[in-house]
Amino acid sequence: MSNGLALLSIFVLSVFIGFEVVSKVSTTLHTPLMSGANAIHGIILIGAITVADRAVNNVQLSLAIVAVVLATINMVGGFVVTDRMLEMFKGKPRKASQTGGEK
Amino acid sequence: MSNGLALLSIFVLSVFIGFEVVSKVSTTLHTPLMSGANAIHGIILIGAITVADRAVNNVQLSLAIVAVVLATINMVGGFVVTDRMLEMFKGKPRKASQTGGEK
Amino acid sequence: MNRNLYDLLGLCIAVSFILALKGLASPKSARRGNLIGAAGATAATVLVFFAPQEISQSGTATASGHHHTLLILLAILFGVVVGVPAARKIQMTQMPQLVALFNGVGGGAAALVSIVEYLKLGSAASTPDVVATVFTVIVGCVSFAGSVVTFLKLQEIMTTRPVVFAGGRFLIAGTLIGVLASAAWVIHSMGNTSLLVMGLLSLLFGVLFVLPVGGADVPIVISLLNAFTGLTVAASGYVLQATLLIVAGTLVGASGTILTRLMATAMGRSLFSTLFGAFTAKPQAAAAAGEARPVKSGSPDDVAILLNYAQRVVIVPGFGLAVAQAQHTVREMADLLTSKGIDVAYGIHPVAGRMPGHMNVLLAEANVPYEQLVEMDEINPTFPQTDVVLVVGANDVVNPAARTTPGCPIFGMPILDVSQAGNVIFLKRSMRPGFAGIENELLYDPKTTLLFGDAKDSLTKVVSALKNL
Amino acid sequence: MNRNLYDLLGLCIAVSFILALKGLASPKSARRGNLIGAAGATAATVLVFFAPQEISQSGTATASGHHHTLLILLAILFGVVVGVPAARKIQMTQMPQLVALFNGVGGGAAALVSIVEYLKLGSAASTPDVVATVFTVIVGCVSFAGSVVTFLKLQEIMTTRPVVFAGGRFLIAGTLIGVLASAAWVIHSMGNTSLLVMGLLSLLFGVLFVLPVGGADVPIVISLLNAFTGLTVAASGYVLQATLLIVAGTLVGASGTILTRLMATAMGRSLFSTLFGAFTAKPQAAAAAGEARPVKSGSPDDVAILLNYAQRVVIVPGFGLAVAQAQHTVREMADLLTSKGIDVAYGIHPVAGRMPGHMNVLLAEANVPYEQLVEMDEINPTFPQTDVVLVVGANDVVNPAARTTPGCPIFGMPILDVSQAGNVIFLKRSMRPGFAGIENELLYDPKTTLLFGDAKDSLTKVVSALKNL
Ligand SMILES: NC(=O)c1ccc[n+]([C@@H]2O[C@H](COP(=O)([O-])OP(=O)(O)OC[C@H]3O[C@@H](n4cnc5c(N)ncnc54)[C@H](OP(=O)(O)O)[C@@H]3O)[C@@H](O)[C@H]2O)c1
Ligand SMILES: NC(=O)c1ccc[n+]([C@@H]2O[C@H](COP(=O)([O-])OP(=O)(O)OC[C@H]3O[C@@H](n4cnc5c(N)ncnc54)[C@H](OP(=O)(O)O)[C@@H]3O)[C@@H](O)[C@H]2O)c1
Repeated sequence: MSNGLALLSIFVLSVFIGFEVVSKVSTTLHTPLMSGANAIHGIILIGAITVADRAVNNVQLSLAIVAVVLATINMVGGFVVTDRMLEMFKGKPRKASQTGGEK
Repeated sequence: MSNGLALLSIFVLSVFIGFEVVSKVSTTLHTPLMSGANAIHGIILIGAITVADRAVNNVQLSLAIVAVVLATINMVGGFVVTDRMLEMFKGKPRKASQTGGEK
Repeated sequence: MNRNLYDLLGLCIAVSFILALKGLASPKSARRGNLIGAAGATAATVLVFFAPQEISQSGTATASGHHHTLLILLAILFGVVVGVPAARKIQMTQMPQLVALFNGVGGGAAALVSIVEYLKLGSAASTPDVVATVFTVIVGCVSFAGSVVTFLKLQEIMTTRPVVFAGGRFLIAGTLIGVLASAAWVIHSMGNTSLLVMGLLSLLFGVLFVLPVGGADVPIVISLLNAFTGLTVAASGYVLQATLLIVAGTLVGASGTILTRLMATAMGRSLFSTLFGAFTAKPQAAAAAGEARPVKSGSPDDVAILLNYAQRVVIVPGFGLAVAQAQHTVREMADLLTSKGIDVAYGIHPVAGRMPGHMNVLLAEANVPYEQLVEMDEINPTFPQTDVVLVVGANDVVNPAARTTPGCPIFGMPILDVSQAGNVIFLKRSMRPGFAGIENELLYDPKTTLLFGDAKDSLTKVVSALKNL
Repeated sequence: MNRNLYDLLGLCIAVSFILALKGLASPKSARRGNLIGAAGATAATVLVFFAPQEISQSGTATASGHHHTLLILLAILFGVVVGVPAARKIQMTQMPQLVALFNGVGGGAAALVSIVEYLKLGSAASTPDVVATVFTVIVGCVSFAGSVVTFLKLQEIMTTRPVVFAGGRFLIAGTLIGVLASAAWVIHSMGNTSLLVMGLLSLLFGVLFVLPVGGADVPIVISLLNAFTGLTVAASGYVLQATLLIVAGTLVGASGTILTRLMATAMGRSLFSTLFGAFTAKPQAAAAAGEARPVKSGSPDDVAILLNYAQRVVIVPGFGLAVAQAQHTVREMADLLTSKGIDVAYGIHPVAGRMPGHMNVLLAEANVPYEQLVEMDEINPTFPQTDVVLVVGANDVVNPAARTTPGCPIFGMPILDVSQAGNVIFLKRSMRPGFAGIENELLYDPKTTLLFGDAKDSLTKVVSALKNL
């Protein structure tokens, strides 16, 4: 199998996984889904690091370094804000439903 | 990426697809699921044809031909019986629910 | 054909199989999905004859080329001639057998493919290839032999009881060790004798593995073997470098795994106890049938009267319905009741019958609209509002012992809670217990009426009694 | 590091992202899933410094090796220092902006990566590589520029109204043609000037594309751009031969596509009309606010009394709740009512607020247990048994015009059917309509009471009135 075809197969299979998995996401969590998916594409960071690492002149290097900064903001910020949101959904309900139980 | 790793990636992704897709199958259709999945593994037929085609002696050829016969039975029989079952689930309900409507 | 195009088409065919399984999400799209899968499989079969040379390449280049095409086409034709009529004529009650058989031949085919490929590669085979071959041959042979035994059991060509003999478990363990040892031998020596020994031991293991499984546990084994065959096909795909086989095999592996787990859960037991239960179980006292306690047995007329004055009737079909082939008669009765303005539904337990979803197929065959088939979780809350429950050849799935008797084989299995209804009618032939072999207290309940006899006969009588009312 | 091991770890990281999304199936597993994803991403970042030589290979072999490691680490540190506080401090009402911004920088990064790779490959690039580069640069630049504009709109740094000017649509079409033409030029010449031109035109197109979109349609655009950025990352993965990027990018692409479609459907309009509606729409008469028809407006005490004697209250939060930051006050009131034995639930419309699921996040922030958040389809049948519906800063999502007035912008959008309830209370500041800019008949309904004022103020007053009762 040629390399291109292997990558294409991986792409096609990922499309199916994406649709199947995401369509199961609880509607309550659509905002975290948006920010979580957003964080995931921050993985372009590894692409940015790779090209920065092998930059051969200053133009390439500076563009790549900008890419590293942007991608890091995307990735780290995305995961942190998603975690912050999901933290609000977790644990608390138990406490709160105890409150509900008090009545 | 090495060929082995590409195949491994394809395998891993397929595992996810399999679990996601199958866990969405309506429980009403579990018997057709069993026979349909069964039919799908009949696709080993193409493996059997490939090895039969390049068999270099009679031992190889006869084993491969047996494999072709078995795989064909598996594949064709599987799809036919699944279709027969699914036909019973399709269309009829509409007729029958009209019957229900008569009351 | 160009290699890239060929692989691309292979990918499309793999997608068609994914779509086939996706279709099964609803009865509406299921048939179309299956046809897409079948079209994909057909296309794959045609396509392989136009495979690029690199794929049909051979170890010894001399014999390459499409010399055996005619022979192969004849073999396919023969397979079609055998497979299609079998698939057309089989009765829906015999589905488990048929699936077992198809699964077995699939596993056998996968093993043969790997063997031939191995013979051809000879010493040119790389270690990963040999490992994959060993896996395929072992699992394929186990699947083949195991499926044949399950088929024989289900067809009642051999006893459906667990076959256990002294030292059985040592023999199994010994065979397993033999299989593993010969596998190491194959990987080490790459010889043909070792492969032959390994194959034979695997076949033996397949037989020994299934023998101790009781008749009604066999479907679980079939599903497990189905998953195994899927993995075998995926492994062949690795050896043959065919993405299509990898995807297809893995999908089957996943579906088999899910169904196996589901059946085991719905039966309230672990997979392990299903497979090896016969070795550890204290032989049950075969539930001294028909003991002296009084039961209320009724005539078809009594049953007809009960039904006739009900507002809501739930029919609970079970394995006995399949045995008696009573699905059409049940539907006739239900239609009659509906025409009298009575509300009729079917309560379907996930493991009623002998395959998951088996009852749905049987009732669909009898044209029962699938909207009337209500799943356990949905029907259970409605029993208190139900006047009459008609249990047709079911037993374990309504046995309250699953809730009340810790330690009994079905304890913990979720059941249809029919005892909540006003009246319960059992159609069965005797006081014998169901598959799990345990007494059903509900048979002695004051609100229970028993109508003895073959389910189809009894129902026919009830129908004519209903017509005369 | 060995190439195979490296790729294998990459596969594991891809799996961690799949698990992260799978976790979101339920609030219980969601946080763990996100942490798995974050761990995977961290591992990937560490791992890439140990990439095998073939991957860190360079066009001109001389400069290869890890010369820039320190610089890269500093850049990462800088990114962390910028990103983390932003993510920590942002208010939940501002989530759409933040997501837009993160999305934009991600798209920009992807475009830059492709540009650098392209510069380095020079004439050694193969045509598929160039095509993928062109795709990444175009979509990445559009995503970057578009996201920045959406951010400016949402932060209200610029007007939230659609920006339409004469000839706008010709300018957009012209720019698009320019982008495509320069793309062809890049593919043909493989030069740097052409790439620069293409990049600039793409940035311009991104700006022009988002300008005419109205403030509240912006979330749809963000979601669309999110999907685009995902595909960009996948395309970079193709250029860099990194499975991980392909899988991750595709997952994001799928999720963005699904969310976009979902929002468009829940708003009852097509994606096309969202994006290009401003060009074709007849300018709406800005819904002559506060016309002469009589409405029943009440005091906080009136509202408190209505609530106090209800058995069941449903709170319908909307965009105004977010604007007023009233989520904590709402919860305080709901707790008070609950402690009085009143049954309280929240009815959540899928597009209430400005992002899908936005209300859920806001209310979760205020510690409202998510079991109390009831989706539209589930809450609608309960309105007839509801005594009081308290509409807090919502308008369009309860506007009966969606059912009754064919031709109005929200016609066909499913709504919360609050008019079925005994009493409806609206908390809003004026008679101005909601986002869709259409009159809400329900405001004039005899069973409606209006409490004018900022939602937070009004609620605070209602709470103290309730305490005094
Ligand atoms: N569906 C699956 O996937 C699956 C898989 C493996 C195992 N199982 C097991 O199979 C069992 C299924 O439960 P079930 O309630 O459906 O069946 P069951 O417990 O096996 O009971 C069947 C009943 O039907 C009666 N019967 C048999 N032939 C009959 C005939 N011709 N006319 C009238 N009655 C007849 C039998 O009583 P008489 O002999 O007195 O007539 C028996 O009471 C469960 O224990 C389940 O765990 C199911
Ligand atoms: N959620 C999404 O994904 C999404 C995405 C894109 C678009 N949208 C659109 O956004 C709209 C959402 O509907 P909605 O009912 O939530 O909101 P809406 O229709 O925009 O109505 C918001 C209401 O809140 C009031 N309000 C604003 N600020 C307030 C404050 N400080 N205190 C009290 N009231 C205040 C406004 O009236 P006053 O000005 O009189 O106070 C207005 O009636 C829908 O049209 C939907 O299509 C949603």
